[in-house]
Amino acid sequence: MTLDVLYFAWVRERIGVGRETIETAASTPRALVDELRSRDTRYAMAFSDLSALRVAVDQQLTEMDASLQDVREIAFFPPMTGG
Amino acid sequence: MTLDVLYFAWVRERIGVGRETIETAASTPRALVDELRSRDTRYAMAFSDLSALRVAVDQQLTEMDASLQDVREIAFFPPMTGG
Amino acid sequence: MDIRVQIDPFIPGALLDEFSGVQTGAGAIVSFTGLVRDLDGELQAMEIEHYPGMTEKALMQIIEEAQARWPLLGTLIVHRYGTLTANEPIMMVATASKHRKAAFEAADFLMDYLKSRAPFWKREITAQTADWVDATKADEIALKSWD
Amino acid sequence: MDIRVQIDPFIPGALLDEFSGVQTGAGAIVSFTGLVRDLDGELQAMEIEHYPGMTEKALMQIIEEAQARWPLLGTLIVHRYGTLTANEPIMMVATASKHRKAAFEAADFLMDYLKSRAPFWKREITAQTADWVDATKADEIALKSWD
Repeated sequence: MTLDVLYFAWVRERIGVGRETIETAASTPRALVDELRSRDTRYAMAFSDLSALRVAVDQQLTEMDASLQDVREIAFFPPMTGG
Repeated sequence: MTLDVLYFAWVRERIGVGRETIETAASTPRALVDELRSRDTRYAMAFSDLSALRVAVDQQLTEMDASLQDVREIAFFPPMTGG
Repeated sequence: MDIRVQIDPFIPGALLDEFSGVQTGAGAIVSFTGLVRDLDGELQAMEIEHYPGMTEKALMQIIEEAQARWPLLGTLIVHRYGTLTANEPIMMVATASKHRKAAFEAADFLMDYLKSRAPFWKREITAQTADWVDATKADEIALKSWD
Repeated sequence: MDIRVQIDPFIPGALLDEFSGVQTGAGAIVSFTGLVRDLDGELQAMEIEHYPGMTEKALMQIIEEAQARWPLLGTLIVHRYGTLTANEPIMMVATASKHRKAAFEAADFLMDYLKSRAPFWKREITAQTADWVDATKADEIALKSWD
């Protein structure tokens, strides 16, 4: 499956890109995080503490164990601080 | 004692004046109300239901049994409806 | 503390910008505007009576009470009296604070106190009627919620 | 429902008057403005990043949730992104309703949800530092108070 993966704020800074296309068989955000961590230390650094991360799937806030079936876009970022 | 007595909203309308000077020995607003009621039916009408009335003494909201000692100005009116 | 009791109309947005412009260090500004409601197009005018002298004192006491409860950087109350027409602003409160909860709560508090403790009385004029607005039980309950 | 996510500055008072002008039957209008705080004069800039596409959807969902809870006549959310300086307005919400409690509660609710559910991230730039603002426990508690 081909996924657009987006990163924001300090997650983006640690990984070094804001957006990339990834070929993966991960079935959940958590599985994708594990896969990326093993690829490169940049990901290991960005994803070192999952409790500090939020995930959106197809632009909808969700959980790390949500399904990635038929998903096109996934985003990882810190807790929001707007307002 | 000489008191400036003020009336607002429908209390003013029932009594027919917004302000008058009254010579009285009443020691509380409640005593003054009783005295006025006995003077004229206009007051009896305006003061028929004390629970629907509010009183201010020297421009400070207070109770019907407050003291009128050294008071210059007293006002009777319905519950406020500003805002 | 900025208190205005006036017969003249005012423009809420202009007042909000004026109020914001004099705050230092504020992170949050809340405003409330009360407007004359239309009563299904029946309203010809709203008349507002007040108690000159006491009104200003009562508003000052209400603001002092709010300042004692929340860390406010600025407060504004404007209230009109006289004859108003449908959709006109009747009054406005504004609060400025570092943080949003203080600004929200203080504005809400100012409104609840103003409603039941500041000497204003409203009357609604239609073609047939000229009725004084009744105080509501909801207003008394709202006031007590701050005890 | 009026949602604006923009890089350009805005003037809160002008927006408040614009918002009020299109309401029909409203008796109460509440506005909240969030401003860039000064950090004791140390702040050189605030940078705001957001997630284009998701931001608009999230704000729309937040407004729909507020509309389901309170009888609102109108709602507005404006939020800037990009580079801002001290005292500039960051964002604004406004609500219009017949009665004041609905307008107050809905504006407070919109802010709590926006803080924790809309994809914005702020960074404060000083001469020495460029730190991402941390989400606070207070924001999470405020959000949960509406459950």
